[in-house]
Amino acid sequence: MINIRVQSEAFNSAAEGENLRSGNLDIGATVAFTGYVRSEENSLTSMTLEHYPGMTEKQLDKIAAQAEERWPLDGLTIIHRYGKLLPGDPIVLVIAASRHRAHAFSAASFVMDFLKSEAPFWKKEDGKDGTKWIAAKDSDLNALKHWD
Amino acid sequence: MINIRVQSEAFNSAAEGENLRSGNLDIGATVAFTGYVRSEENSLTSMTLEHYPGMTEKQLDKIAAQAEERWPLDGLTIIHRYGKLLPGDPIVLVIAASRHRAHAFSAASFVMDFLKSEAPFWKKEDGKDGTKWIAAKDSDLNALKHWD
Amino acid sequence: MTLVYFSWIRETIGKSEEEIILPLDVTTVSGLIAHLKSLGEEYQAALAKPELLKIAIDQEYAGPDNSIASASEIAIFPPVTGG
Amino acid sequence: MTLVYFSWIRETIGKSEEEIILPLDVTTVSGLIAHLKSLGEEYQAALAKPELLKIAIDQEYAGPDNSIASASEIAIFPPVTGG
Repeated sequence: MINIRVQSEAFNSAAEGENLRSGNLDIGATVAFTGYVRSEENSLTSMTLEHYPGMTEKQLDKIAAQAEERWPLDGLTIIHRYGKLLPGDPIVLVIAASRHRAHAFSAASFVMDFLKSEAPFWKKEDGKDGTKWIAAKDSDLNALKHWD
Repeated sequence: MINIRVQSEAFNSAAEGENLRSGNLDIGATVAFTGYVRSEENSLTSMTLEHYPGMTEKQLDKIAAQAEERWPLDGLTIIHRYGKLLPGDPIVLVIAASRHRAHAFSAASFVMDFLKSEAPFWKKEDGKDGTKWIAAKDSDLNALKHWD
Repeated sequence: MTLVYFSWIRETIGKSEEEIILPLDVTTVSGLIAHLKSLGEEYQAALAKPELLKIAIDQEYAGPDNSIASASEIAIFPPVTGG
Repeated sequence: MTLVYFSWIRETIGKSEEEIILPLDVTTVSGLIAHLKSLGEEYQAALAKPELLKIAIDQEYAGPDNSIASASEIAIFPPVTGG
């Protein structure tokens, strides 16, 4: 089961995990990654996430399909929010379910690495230094090399 | 913050995640691993987990301290259940919180690998083939080599 | 052909999308970028640094040499920063 | 000295713990195992395969050559299977 959603509303990670497992007793492990809006030293007032409707879902579908090809998964959920978010708010949830833990860890980590570099989202920060678009990080591009 | 508990009761992973973050706006990522009682083809009726009270907590403390030494974590939760569990029941929860996702993934995965090989728990299965103690897996011992 | 812009490229150009009719000799992504830069200062500013431009043709990533002949929607945006 | 047993070792020996007074020449983990095997069939059966025995002295893992001189609690159990 692959669940992909792009939404402005918050998500409930426990309910999403239950929904993903949905009584499948083959599942031995889930790994749930949640990303949050950070605010070091209260530097941030809010964050606004823009995305490219249509392409976002296509890219997430493609990343999920690649993860399912690489590891024997019993389920994969990807939820990413857009719009205005506050410090501490959850941004993204990825849950991978598998028989064995190593596959669940690898799949969730793989999805996050590719999502960071390929899903068309852009973050704009409002903070004490004014408003600025966040620049992409080299470390996120480098993270893809692990998966070659 | 390190939270370690060994208990017979179920846990609430969402509440544990909130408790671990507890308003720390430096946290950018949490990785939550949950392990479940599997039952392939309904082979299992129930599972009973025995442990070594006192030593279990000591070993988990030690593993958590090693994880905190290796990665800059903002929090780590380890909850492991004992007693009688049914197919689909959650057994273990590990949540690692960090500024950056790679550290949270590594720490949660490290804790699970060492917990599997060093925390004194033993699983006994009741199923259609009778009652048997589960044998340790070579794959779990091999998993430790990743961390040398 | 529809062009769509995101993030600071959208803000610098001053619109989120536009319909455009291209000269016949503009057939590739890099040709399109060069053509847009001829349309005014706001395009020049937005498209100045090629390493900060990502292109999608009909919602699939494309490189500078890709043909735009059969494209119906081309997106131009900076490197992504979600997650 | 207290001995504690877990999992199928506990079941095979037939008790979860016992107090024991050791001969003076039993000073190491391997000596303890050899001594226990002399106490009866149930010990022989439980302790037959050294590769299936894990030992903890006062709740810390120990190897066959470790001294048990200052131990107050020694645990014997099979390889762990939690998680």
